[in-house]
Amino acid sequence: MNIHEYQAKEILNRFGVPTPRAEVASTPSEAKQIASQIGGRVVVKAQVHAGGRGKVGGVRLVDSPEEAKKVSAELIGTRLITKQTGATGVPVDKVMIAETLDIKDELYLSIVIDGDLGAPVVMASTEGGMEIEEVAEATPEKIFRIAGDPLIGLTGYHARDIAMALGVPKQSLKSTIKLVSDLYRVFIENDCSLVEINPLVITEDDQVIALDAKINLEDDALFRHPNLAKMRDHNQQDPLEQRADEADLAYVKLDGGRVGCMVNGAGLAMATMDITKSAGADPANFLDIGGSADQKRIEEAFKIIVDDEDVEIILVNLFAGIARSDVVAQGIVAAAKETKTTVPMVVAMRGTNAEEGLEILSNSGLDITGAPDLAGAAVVLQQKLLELGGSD
Amino acid sequence: MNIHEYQAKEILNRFGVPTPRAEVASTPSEAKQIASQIGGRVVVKAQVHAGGRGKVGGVRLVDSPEEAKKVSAELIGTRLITKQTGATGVPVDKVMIAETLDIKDELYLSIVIDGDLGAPVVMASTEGGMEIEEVAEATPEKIFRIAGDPLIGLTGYHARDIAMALGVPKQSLKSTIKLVSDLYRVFIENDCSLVEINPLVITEDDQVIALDAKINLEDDALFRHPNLAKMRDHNQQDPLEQRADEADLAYVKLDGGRVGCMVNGAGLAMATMDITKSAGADPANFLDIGGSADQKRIEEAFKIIVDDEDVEIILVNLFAGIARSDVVAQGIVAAAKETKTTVPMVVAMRGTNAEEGLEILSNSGLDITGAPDLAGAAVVLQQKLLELGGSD
Amino acid sequence: MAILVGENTRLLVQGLGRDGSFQASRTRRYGTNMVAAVHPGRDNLKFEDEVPYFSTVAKAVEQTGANTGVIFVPAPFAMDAIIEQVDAGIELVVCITEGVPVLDMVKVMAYIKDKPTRLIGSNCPGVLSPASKAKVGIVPGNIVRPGNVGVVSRSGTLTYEAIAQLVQHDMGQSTCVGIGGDPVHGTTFTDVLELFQSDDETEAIVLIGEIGGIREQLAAEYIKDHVTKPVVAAIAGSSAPPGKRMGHAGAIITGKAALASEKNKALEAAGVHVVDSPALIGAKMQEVLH
Amino acid sequence: MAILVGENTRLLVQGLGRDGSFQASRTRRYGTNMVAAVHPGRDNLKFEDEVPYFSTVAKAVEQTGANTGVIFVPAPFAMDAIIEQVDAGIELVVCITEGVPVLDMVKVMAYIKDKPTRLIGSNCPGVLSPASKAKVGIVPGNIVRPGNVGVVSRSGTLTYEAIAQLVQHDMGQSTCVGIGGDPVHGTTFTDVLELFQSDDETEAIVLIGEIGGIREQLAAEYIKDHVTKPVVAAIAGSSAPPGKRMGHAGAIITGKAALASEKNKALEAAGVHVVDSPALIGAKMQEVLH
Repeated sequence: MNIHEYQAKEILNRFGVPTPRAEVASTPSEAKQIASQIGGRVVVKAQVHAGGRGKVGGVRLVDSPEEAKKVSAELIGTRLITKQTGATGVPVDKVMIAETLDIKDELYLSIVIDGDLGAPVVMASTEGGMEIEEVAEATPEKIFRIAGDPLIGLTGYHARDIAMALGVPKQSLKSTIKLVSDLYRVFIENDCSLVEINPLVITEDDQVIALDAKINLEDDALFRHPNLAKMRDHNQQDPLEQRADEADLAYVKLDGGRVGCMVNGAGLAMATMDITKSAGADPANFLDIGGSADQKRIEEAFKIIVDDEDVEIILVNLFAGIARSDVVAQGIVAAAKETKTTVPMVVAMRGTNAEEGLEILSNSGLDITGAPDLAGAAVVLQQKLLELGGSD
Repeated sequence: MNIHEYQAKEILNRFGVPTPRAEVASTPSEAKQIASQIGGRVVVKAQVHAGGRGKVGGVRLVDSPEEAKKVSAELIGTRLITKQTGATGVPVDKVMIAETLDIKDELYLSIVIDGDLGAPVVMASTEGGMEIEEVAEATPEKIFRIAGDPLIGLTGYHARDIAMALGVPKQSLKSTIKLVSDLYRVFIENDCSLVEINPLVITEDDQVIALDAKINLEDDALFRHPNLAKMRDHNQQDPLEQRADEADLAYVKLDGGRVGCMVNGAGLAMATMDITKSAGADPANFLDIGGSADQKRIEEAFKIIVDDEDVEIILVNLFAGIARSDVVAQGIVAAAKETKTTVPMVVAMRGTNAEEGLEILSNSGLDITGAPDLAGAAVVLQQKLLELGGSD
Repeated sequence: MAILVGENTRLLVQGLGRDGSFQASRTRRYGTNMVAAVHPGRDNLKFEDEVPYFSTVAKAVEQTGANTGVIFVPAPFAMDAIIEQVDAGIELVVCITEGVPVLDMVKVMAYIKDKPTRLIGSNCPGVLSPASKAKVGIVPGNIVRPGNVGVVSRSGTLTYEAIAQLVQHDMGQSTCVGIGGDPVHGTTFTDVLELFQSDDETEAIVLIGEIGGIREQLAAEYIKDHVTKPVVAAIAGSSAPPGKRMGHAGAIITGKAALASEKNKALEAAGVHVVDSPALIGAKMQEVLH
Repeated sequence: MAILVGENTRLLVQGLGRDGSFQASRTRRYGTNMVAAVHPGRDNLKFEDEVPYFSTVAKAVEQTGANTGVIFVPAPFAMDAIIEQVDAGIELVVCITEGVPVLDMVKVMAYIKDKPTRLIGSNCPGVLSPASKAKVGIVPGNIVRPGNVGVVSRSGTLTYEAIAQLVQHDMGQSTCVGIGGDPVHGTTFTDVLELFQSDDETEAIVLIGEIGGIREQLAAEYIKDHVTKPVVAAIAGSSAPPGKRMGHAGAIITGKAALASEKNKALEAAGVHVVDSPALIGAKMQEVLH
């Protein structure tokens, strides 16, 4: 789960990690008031769940409370389109007004799970302000990595090693060590999947401060953090993804595709996207209806696909292990009738009650073309795409 | 560090462990007010750092707020002498006024460190209300023990095993499991040396509640719990032990002894107590002045011994490794002069600068008898005791 | 012989809620020797009138000699169930449960590091050896066929897909192993490859990977150095966008190594027969073996 | 040969504050080969103009080949120092620091369980082998004498006491080991007994226990089954009251087994020469050996 910068900084502060003085505003006049409280030059930062906001005017320096109000008015209520958002962008409902600092150095610090090591890994780099993937590509030797220990946590000497790798000045060493340790506790005690401070700055007076902050929370662990779960901002989600979330469906909207995919199993769903691509079209979504989906969830899954305006054709691919094909078919028919959709469907059904399922679909009056298996589905899809005309 | 029952219950509540409705009162009229708020029959419990208070009138059932006031007036401001206190007892500064419960069953639950296993161990017994040492002696099979794991903590299945061993009714199983898990977190997250719930009660309506609670905090870990460190109640300590605490000396006042012991090293201090006993007298205290004691601390150590009215003779036993004998001797002389003590001393000094130390003492005009070593000290002490006359 | 499960499997099923009971039933119908059911509060009862229930795994193992355990308990309790089975001395623990918090799996892996138990999962379909009718997990028993191809996959449905294609091309399976889609999981590709390599019944291996992590690359290294049997591999997710979690917690492109193309490259360099799409596994295996 | 420390000891001292520096100086004067000093912020400096300082243990080990470490850092940082030394591959770690939180020691013990490092302490005087002039810790070098009695004790000053009595009765020491007074500690009586039993230089053993725990009983069991050399033992604290901590965190009578009398009984039953008071160790050892 993504959360906003201001929420991430709330969590950081709770664990003792310093951030610039700041408050969040929902209206331009609030923004003005906060700016005058902070005083001097401030920065106005659009609160959106997307990186790259700086490059599209989402982060702006202003010299007066009046200007803070003006800039906030320009941001609040609009949608920000960054390289990480779809073409529709994400809404700016709030801005953060933060003090500006005299910065001596910009560093990078993050924590993620390394699945292969089976442990959280702290990544530190002197190349603050750059995207870590770019640093990893260009100068991998500038990234310092240390894994925490499941029993001990991040040991003090490792925190010290990290602080030294960051090359902080001697007078900032102690506070950097503390910050690294505190950040590790943020990661562990909140079940994060990502904590990223980019940049971590050293100010002219040698303070160490998290200038920006990104925290992703692990969805699977939200059950033990009810207060964090409340931080979810549905407005930042694609409306279809939001509906999928509510129906407990694993769904990802993909930009620019026209083939809706409805599959059981994450692996098969990816494979279905892959064969769609090989058939000459882009998938409009990833969708795993799961193993034991009941008819209601299947109906909602189908409706989410149909409600996606990009979808011109639907590829249903089912290998029913736990799920029953006939139940899935009934769900599709019910949802198709309710939505009065006329979108053509290519359907491959195997496993439990596959024949019954296919029969239900065939007898439904919907535009159904059967396919024998995964390879066959690719062939049939290609034919249907040719019939539809056009290509991506 | 010992804390009061009401403080222990504050901690328990913070971790979700239920305790009876209660508040603490410093005056009889406060007690009356609390009793009338709670309503009905309440229990008035003297808040002292000592077990066995129930047997000496420190826990009293009352039927009305008026009676609560009366009983509180009888308790507050007095000293309670239990089998766990010395003859002077401990002061009652506060009483707890708590609701009474309809109790179906009384159980026992505690957590301590098992040094030999190197892990915290949960002990559970169906014999609630009894002292666990007595249960261990009489019916050891009724004590169920499970160690926590340093990495995992107390696993859920272990908490379930404990709840089942306690034989709680089916409808209380889930809340008991939760209570056991929460109690384990209390132990770990507060660096306790003891958490003891005796009794843990099952009420008539199947609630599981910590009726009494005792928590000891580990002194060595208090540095990471500044808020808990503030819970220390100096009034409950023996005044001499309190002075030793402040001077960072390891000191234990022993009831009924007349030989003051001043030693460096915990092992040697115990051995010195042992030879005192073998010489026919009881030690008045355990005292370890530590390795690198400076003269100020030595002076305070000596004054604490001299200020103990039970002390008739002092046995100084020093094997100076880090410590310097001459510094210790100077400290003794300075403190003896300041206190104008005439108590005779038996002194064994070995190790660093032992001869210089002994010379300083011999030339001080104090009543000093030298002894060559540990065995010799016993012989000399015995002679001196005969001279003093009397025996324990 | 097959690997991991077989005629000596004495199965304990933990967590017999709706799904667990359904799967336990199918497991028994398939012919697996299920000896114990563990679920709180059902002592003295029997699952399907035959398999005794126990409240604790320790008691179940003591009284039934169960040596293999499968876990269907809800995600918040999965770590505890794994540890309970490990502590009870179960040799093979298969955790089907999806959605186990990753930090729980981090702890589990640290806990079992020096223990003799082997863990498969979490979030996996489990293991099935057709010849000995031993099914530990949720792989459908009606789609498999005894034979000599070992199947190992991060995905459940792609395991079924591979099985179906093999059967369609007239090839059976020695053992099918779903290692699961979580980023931190017990038994890895490499572990299973090692087992297949030394298994007499296995002549060839199907490996199905997906985007995320570097386990496929590690598998490729292992194959290069240690595996002499032919391996056919497919990687799902070549069309997935970066940074988005594709259902499985582990299926996310976080860096270059996580890309399907990088994995394909590594496997090809190790002499593996890599197919462009999981749809071509059966055909490729037939070509390789005949 | 002695045990634990000797001519091959290459000592690293961590934590050179006031006490650490004082002890390091005495250690060097005694003749021990101190090769590295670890203290933050002193890179490129030298301790006593000769021993290089390092900021990290890993660097110190890499550049000096240190194989033995002694820790004098303050208690809140002791766990970290132990783990840093373990991670750097130090073979013998001696933690002198007193007042380490017991839950830190619980973690440390779990951490080193499967690691090759041996830990002595925390809260111990350390190890000294007179013949090879190897001193790792704070046992005073001027009271020992080379010889054939091994000394092991939970108490620092009682270690010195035993040494002094042995010297007074004309007996020297092979190695003196203070295992420390904390309830959770690394090397135990049993571990040291095992080493002394197989050490050619050791002819007899002095064991000094105290109230608290059951380690003396475990030692007695071990002696009964494995130790053929004569053992003289004393337990301090027979006059201590129950429930009160006697200085050492571990020296507290919490139950019957923690009593001095119970420990004496167990040792006597194992054929140990138990003396009533630590004051009688020297005389008893002389009697036993002559």
